[in-house]
Amino acid sequence: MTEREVVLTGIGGQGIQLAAQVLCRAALAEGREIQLFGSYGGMMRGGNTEATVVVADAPVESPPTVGRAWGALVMHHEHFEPVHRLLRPGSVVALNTTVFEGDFDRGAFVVVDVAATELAGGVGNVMAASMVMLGAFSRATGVVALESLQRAVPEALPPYRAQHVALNVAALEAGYGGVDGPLAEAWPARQEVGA
Amino acid sequence: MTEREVVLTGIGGQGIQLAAQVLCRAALAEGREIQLFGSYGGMMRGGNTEATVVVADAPVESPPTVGRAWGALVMHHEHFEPVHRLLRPGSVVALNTTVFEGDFDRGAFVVVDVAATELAGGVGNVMAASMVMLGAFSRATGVVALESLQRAVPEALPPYRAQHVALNVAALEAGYGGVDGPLAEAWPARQEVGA
Amino acid sequence: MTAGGVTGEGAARGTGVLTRGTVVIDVEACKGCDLCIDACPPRVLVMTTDRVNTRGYRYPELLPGCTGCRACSQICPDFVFQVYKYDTPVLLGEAP
Amino acid sequence: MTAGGVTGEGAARGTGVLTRGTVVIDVEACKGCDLCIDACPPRVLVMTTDRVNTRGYRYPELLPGCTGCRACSQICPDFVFQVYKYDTPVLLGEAP
Amino acid sequence: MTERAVVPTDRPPDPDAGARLVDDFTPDLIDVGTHQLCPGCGEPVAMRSVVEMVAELGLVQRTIAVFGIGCYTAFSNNLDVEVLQALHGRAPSLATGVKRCRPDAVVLTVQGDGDMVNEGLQEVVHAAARGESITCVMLNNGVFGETGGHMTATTVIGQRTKNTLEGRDPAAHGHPIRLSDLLAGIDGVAYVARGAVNTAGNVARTRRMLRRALEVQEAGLGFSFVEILTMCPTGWFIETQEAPAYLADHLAPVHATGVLKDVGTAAGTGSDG
Amino acid sequence: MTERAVVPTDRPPDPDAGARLVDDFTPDLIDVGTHQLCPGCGEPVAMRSVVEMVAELGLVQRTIAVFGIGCYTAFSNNLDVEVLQALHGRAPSLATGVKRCRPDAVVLTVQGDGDMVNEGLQEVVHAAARGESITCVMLNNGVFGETGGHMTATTVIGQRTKNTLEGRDPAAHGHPIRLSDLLAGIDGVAYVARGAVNTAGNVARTRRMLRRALEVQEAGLGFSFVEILTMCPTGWFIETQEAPAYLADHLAPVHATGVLKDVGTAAGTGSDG
Amino acid sequence: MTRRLMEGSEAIAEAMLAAGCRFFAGYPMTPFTEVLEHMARKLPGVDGVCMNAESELEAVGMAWGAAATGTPAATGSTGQGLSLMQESLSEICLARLPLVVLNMARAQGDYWQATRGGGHGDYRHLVLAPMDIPEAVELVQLAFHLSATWRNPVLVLGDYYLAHTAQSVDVGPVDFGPAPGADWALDGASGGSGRAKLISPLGDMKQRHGVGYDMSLHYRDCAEHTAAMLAGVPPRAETAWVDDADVVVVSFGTPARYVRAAVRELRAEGARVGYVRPVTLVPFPTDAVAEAAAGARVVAVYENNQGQMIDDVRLAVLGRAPVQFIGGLSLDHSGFGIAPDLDVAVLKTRIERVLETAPAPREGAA
Amino acid sequence: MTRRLMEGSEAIAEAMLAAGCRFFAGYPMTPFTEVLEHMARKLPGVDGVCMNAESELEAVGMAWGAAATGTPAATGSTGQGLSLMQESLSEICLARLPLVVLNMARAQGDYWQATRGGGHGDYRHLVLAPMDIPEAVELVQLAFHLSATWRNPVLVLGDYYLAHTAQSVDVGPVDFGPAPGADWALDGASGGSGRAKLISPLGDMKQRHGVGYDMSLHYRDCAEHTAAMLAGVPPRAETAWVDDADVVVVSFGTPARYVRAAVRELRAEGARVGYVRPVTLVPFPTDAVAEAAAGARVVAVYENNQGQMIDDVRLAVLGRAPVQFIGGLSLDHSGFGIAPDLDVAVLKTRIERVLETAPAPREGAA
Ligand SMILES: Cc1ncc(C[n+]2csc(CCOP(=O)(O)OP(=O)(O)O)c2C)c(N)n1
Ligand SMILES: Cc1ncc(C[n+]2csc(CCOP(=O)(O)OP(=O)(O)O)c2C)c(N)n1
Ligand code: SF4
Ligand code: SF4
Ligand code: SF4
Ligand code: SF4
Ligand code: SF4
Ligand code: SF4
Ligand SMILES: [Mg+2]
Ligand SMILES: [Mg+2]
Repeated sequence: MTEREVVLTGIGGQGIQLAAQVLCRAALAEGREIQLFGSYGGMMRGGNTEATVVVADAPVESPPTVGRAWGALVMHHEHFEPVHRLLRPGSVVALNTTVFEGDFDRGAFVVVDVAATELAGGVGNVMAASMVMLGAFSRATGVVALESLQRAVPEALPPYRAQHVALNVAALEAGYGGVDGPLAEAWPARQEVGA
Repeated sequence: MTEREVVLTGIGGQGIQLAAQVLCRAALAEGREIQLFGSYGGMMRGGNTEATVVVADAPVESPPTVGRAWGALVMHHEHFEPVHRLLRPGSVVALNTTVFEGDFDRGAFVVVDVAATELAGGVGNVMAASMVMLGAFSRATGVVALESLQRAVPEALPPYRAQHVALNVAALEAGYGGVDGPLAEAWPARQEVGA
Repeated sequence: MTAGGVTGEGAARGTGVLTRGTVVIDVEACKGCDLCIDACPPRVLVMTTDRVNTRGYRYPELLPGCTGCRACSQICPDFVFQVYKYDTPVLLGEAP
Repeated sequence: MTAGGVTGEGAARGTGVLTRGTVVIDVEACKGCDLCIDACPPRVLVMTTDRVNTRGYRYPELLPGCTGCRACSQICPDFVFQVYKYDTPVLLGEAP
Repeated sequence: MTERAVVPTDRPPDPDAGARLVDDFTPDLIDVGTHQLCPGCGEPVAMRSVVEMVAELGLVQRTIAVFGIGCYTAFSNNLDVEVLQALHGRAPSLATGVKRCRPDAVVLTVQGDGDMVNEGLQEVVHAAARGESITCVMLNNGVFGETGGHMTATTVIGQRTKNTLEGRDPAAHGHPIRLSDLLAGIDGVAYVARGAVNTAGNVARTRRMLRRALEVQEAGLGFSFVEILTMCPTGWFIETQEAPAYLADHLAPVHATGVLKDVGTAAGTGSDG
Repeated sequence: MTERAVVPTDRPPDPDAGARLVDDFTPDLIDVGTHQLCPGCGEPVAMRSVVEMVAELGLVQRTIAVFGIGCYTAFSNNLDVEVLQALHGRAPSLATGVKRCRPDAVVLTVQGDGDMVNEGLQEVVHAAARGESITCVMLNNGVFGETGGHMTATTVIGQRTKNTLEGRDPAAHGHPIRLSDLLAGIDGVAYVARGAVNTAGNVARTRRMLRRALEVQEAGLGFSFVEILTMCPTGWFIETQEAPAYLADHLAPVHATGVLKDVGTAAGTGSDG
Repeated sequence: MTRRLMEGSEAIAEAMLAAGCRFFAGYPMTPFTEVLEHMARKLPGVDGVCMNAESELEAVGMAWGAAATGTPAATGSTGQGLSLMQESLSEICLARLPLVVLNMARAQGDYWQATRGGGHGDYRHLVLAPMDIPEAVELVQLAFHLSATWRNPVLVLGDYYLAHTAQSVDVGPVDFGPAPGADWALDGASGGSGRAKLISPLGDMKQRHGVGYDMSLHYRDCAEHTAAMLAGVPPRAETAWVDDADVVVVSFGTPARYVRAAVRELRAEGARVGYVRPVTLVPFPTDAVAEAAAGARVVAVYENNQGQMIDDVRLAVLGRAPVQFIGGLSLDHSGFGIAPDLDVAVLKTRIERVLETAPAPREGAA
Repeated sequence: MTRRLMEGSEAIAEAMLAAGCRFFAGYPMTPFTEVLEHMARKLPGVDGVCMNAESELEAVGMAWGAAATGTPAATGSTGQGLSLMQESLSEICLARLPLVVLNMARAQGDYWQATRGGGHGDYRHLVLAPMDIPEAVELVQLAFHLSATWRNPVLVLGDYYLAHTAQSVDVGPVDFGPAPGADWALDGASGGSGRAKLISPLGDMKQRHGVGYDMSLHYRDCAEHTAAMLAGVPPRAETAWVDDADVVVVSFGTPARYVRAAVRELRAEGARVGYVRPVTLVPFPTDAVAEAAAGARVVAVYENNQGQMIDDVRLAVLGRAPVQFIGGLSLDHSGFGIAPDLDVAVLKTRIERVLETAPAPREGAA
């Protein structure tokens, strides 16, 4: 059994939780099992937001939060430290370089630098930066395919935000395109599972 | 240590609880220790009312309700049975014969027949029947002196019933007079205790 | 006890008090509160003074002149009354 | 950035917009809600469009013509404004 | 005293005398030999009025009565309509749950002033504002009868209670809440009336109010409410026969009787039902 | 867009320019760098108004503020007046205990509509009827802001909330309670006013109401109450800049602003404070 | 119903619907709010009613009323909201009504409230503690079944993690066999029959001739009923690797998932550790714990509180092995119940420390 | 104060006054009503305030407010009323306020509510259980002392018998030594100082720069404080005739008086029986019970409920002797808590039966 723990962290809110939703729905569509735990303060608090996603090829055994992460999407340096502690040597870390400031032991990890906010601005809205990161992460790891992510966007968006489907689909694409090729391999045999 | 358990039972309310109060205050004035437990339903219930008094020559050890009674004041036959079960051979039972109906093993006890309601009517109010019984019980047992009872009446009555002092004092006297002489001895040496 | 001089015949004979109704009183249910006494418009209910029911309560008795107005029944907390109305008024007893 | 042509001297020279007051804006405290914009009677507050504070919020800037009326300060949920009133009105910048 | 001409009252009049029964409580609906409430209490008459109006409208087989906790609780296990006994103060919420699940049932509450204006004030106000299709009946005697006659939130200034034997003093004890008046001002409320049982005439008027309140519920017009001023000689520390006048002189001037609101008719303010 | 003539606003005007500071929040009383309430929220302004009126009347060293639970609770640990934090709904009772033990203190509560009209309706009504010498302040946005913007007991018909995205429907969700109106009808209540913070003018009026309410408490006239309509763009699911008009168009027509009662003056109905 | 990505709060709501729940009432409080929102959205679609009650007290009252009509009903809150409901939660037992109560708890400090009863008197609720969404889906349905069977409230104890974790789940109805019919339910129709129905916490015997309620009889009946229920419901626990374990760890709910992961890793490293996870907290799986402890050198208890279930563990072990606490209150700043110490590495260290300091194996132990 | 005939309810009120109590709030409920009446009559005479609160929820809120001003304050009810107060009673611990709470209970079914906490979270109250009026007079005063010392609620668990029994008593102040000053108390004066006081169940640290409350810190602090309190308050028990006892009976409160009388009679008849009466229920006198049980063949527990304290007895005895229940819910029809089985003869029979069926003396027992 392989379990891939991916932690998404940032400030603000919607972007991170939506990206996590899209990732999970895409993985499910590819026949994986998933588990998603989102934590965020009350409505009014603008503080940090985090999501822990586990994608697996069998029913997930991992508890909701993880002690180690196979991958991370880091939107902002402010809440990076707790995530950093979860990383194993070789973990894949996608960094939003438009915003991220600060140093860490990059050599220990597979770091994917993505100018996410910038690229998101390019496709029309900086709010889509998380989606850019997700596209890049997909390209770098193959944890799910780009098409699966794109297909997952409409169902992950609440009905009253349906007008944003195209933007997010484009953002995924922009991120995917921003990475040269696979840097890690999510699944042992890279074979399609299930349906 | 001697503990004298006296149970008062009847229907209606005030009469019984007032008699128990007067008995206790009189005993206290004579230097005894006392314990009084009154039980009665909510305000509106006209059901039975009962008081358990323990008079002792040392701090009372007995729990609030007693398993055996040395004496009883029985105003009405309706709730007599539970009291009957508490009586020991030789217990002193004062009976309100104006009202009491029914048979029991009188021979086992020292029964003091008192036409209490009738005598109370004689001094002015049938409501004072409990006080008549108490006067009679005092005469029959010497558990407290008549004068102590009479002196206790004013403090036992709530202020707004102060006008009834004379009636109750007279009722005590009428009961006392209704019994020929001592039928039992409450205290071993019949000496005054304390003050 | 039976009260003096009250019979159905009184009415037939055309003497006594004009009486349009009457009541049945469940004496044992009464708690002696007196409410019916003041409630009765012709004031034909009176409390006993010397007699009590088995629970020790005084209770009302009816004098001639009941109108069958139902006031007593409506006010009584213990559901003591049944009220009857005569199709034809009767004359009962003497004037109070 | 510095905006063109706004100096204290403008007023002294007698050109520009009559300005009775001015405000201090604590840009970092702003959450970009826009409430001050509509609240300002002479409408001399405008939101930035391309610049945000470090928390990512757009914030207001002041054009000449402030009256020192305090409306912005009274309505702002984030206590961003201090309002000053000139003892003598000044003339600032050009008419908008 | 002199011998009086007493009419025999121990049995119905001679069948031949041409008399018909014109009033009797409905013994089928209240199964009591003797109930345990105090002499002169106003609650039994109020209770009787409620069930008789239910019967009069033919609702006996559709009614669920939710009871609060007070002296009147003595009736909750001797009626021949279905009863749900609530905790002190909570009846309107229970009634809400019942009504929402049994919309065809007629749901009413029977509560005291302590129950409704003290412990459960919030429940009845919220149910009223929800326009809940239930009928709440408050028996208001201005005291916690059951626990011994203490002041409640409806006790009027000057009223005698166990803890205000000199009369309620606004400086020390605050002011009474006039619940009917309060409810009449709330949107969602269709019918509000305040009756009393201190005179036969008031009883008759109160019965009409109860009848109308049930009709309002049946018509689905919204929340309906009847407050009934009842005597509590025990809690007022007065003689039973003084209680009706005490009610009229003390309670009624503050808690004025009449129909306060009826959205189903033109009527509505200050009329007497 | 074209370059604009922007006045520098990053520091006070030149001391020589002859300008005086005419408005600034009282940073000594609210120790916040940046508070955590949402952009465009009406509560911070209401909160500021309360503490500034306390300061204006010279009551800072005699005031005890009792807080409810809602978004405004974020202020309960950053004021420089004494604060007692209550549970959701319970502030008026705590304030009562405080005032009775410290009669010389000025005691006020800060509560939301969910806190005061839902969870704790009974508390405030009882405190009002007791004529408790406290000042209760309600921040009314018609939603539970803190838990995500659900309907409360004050939500007006048609208002958007998390569970009434199509607007509150009276048939399904009942009617709003107009608390100020309700309280104004209660004996023991000395002062009732409803303000709003959706315009600078309304803020100024609201501040006068708060000031008067505190004066009424100081004068020992009875219970005083100020309701403040506040914007909650988050709970209303609208843009921040639409919120003031939304308040005016939806909330204010039902919860009308003005002084509803003032026993200390001839005034009292419908004036605007 | 097909598999669908759902948060725990939604899965719980779906499970309630699948169990036949047709009435729900609640008042928002994180992390219960989400369940309430889902119920409000879903119930009307199945002709059910969801009340956004004005407070917790009113919510439990409404649920009580609904339950009295025989409608499968539920309410809930966090532990704090349930504190407000304690009077009703006690007395609903005396009224002999079925009701499902959710505690979407913050941390695990409500164990005593749930199992001992925060209210007055001698009542007990059955308490089920799922550790994850699939189990919650089953236990929520079991709760309705047990509550209908025993005419007694059943409490489902969840937490923030359960509410906020999403998974792909398939919520189908689970068949627990027939429950007795609700012939006691009110609909008004028995009025006028001479024996109109009565549901009352004071007793269900109709009064004849002014006798009033007899609480002594009724309370005794209820106590007997409670005893029968506690004896009649089989306790449930999940047990693993206990046969040869030196240390057996006991924990319930979400934390048990972390304990399981830690124990699994330790086993993989050769340590003789096992675990027991009580699934029913009332009745507590005393025998399962006692058996698991039979050969253990130490029984360790993890709870995210200051030590509450540990009493029940001690009562099961009764001195046969030392019982050691490895939990403690752990919260992030929000107070919602996210525990920093729920970290597999942290738990491994704690268990290892217990192993190191454990007394020598006992005589005669397996 | 000289000796005077008083009901327990009045003696308790006098003891509160002697302890310095100057604020009381309550709502009537038998048998608590009488205490409330006495407080209402007596407090104004000592410049105190008694509030006839409109409900139990409001009563506890008022008491909370009063306590926050440093005024020695109390509230109470029966167990049912206390159920309504559970949310506040939990959170007052988090607000770190002293408060005395009376439970004039009906029977003994509230043992768990009192000792485990009916509310949410990890709080504990200290719990004192007097058996008669003189002890109540002392323990009520001790309650004020402990509550001021530990800034934590202390619950006094009485009952109908205690309230309704009258005795001649002398209520004088008892000196338990100094309690720490209430420098945290609110009076408004610290406003404007830059560090105005804050009393809050969410934490007492003032916010600086938008950080908000940090519950993780505060809850941890409170948990530590609770642990210190439980360790710092000496448990109390009355023990008699246990040294050579074959059967040790454990009971608390009024029933212990009946147990004592039964044990005394049995001793007089030569039976080797003794008793332990926990006086503090929290902290529970675990050591005293364990020691008393050391040589016993059976430990018998009498409670007027279905068995609650028996858990604490078992936790003390931990399997070293069988623990047998000889209690059970016993009420008269009123439900107020008058127990027909509180009869010395009945208890003697029950204890005798335990003696007869007790296992043989254990090896090595004293
Ligand atoms: C929660 C709770 N608190 C207190 C009580 C005690 N209690 C029983 S009835 C009652 C007052 C009843 O007053 P009211 O509703 O006015 O009815 P009345 O007795 O006057 O008819 C009280 C306080 C209770 N049963 N439950
Ligand atoms: C007893 C209880 N129930 C529920 C909650 C959850 N809760 C916290 S704040 C809040 C609503 C606040 O609404 P309101 O008072 O209107 O304040 P706002 O957030 O709108 O400012 C709720 C329901 C709680 N804290 N306590
Ligand atoms: S029916 Fe009317 S007239 Fe006749 S007794 Fe009754 S009240 Fe009096
Ligand atoms: S009103 Fe009824 S109970 Fe009262 S005295 Fe008349 S008959 Fe008797
Ligand atoms: S003080 Fe008045 S004029 Fe000046 S910016 Fe503010 S609102 Fe505009
Ligand atoms: S009102 Fe305040 S927070 Fe809002 S945009 Fe203006 S300055 Fe910024
Ligand atoms: S106490 Fe009052 S309300 Fe209760 S039964 Fe007696 S008179 Fe009626
Ligand atoms: S949710 Fe509403 S009330 Fe709360 S902070 Fe945001 S805008 Fe203000
Ligand atoms: Mg009443
Ligand atoms: Mg709000």
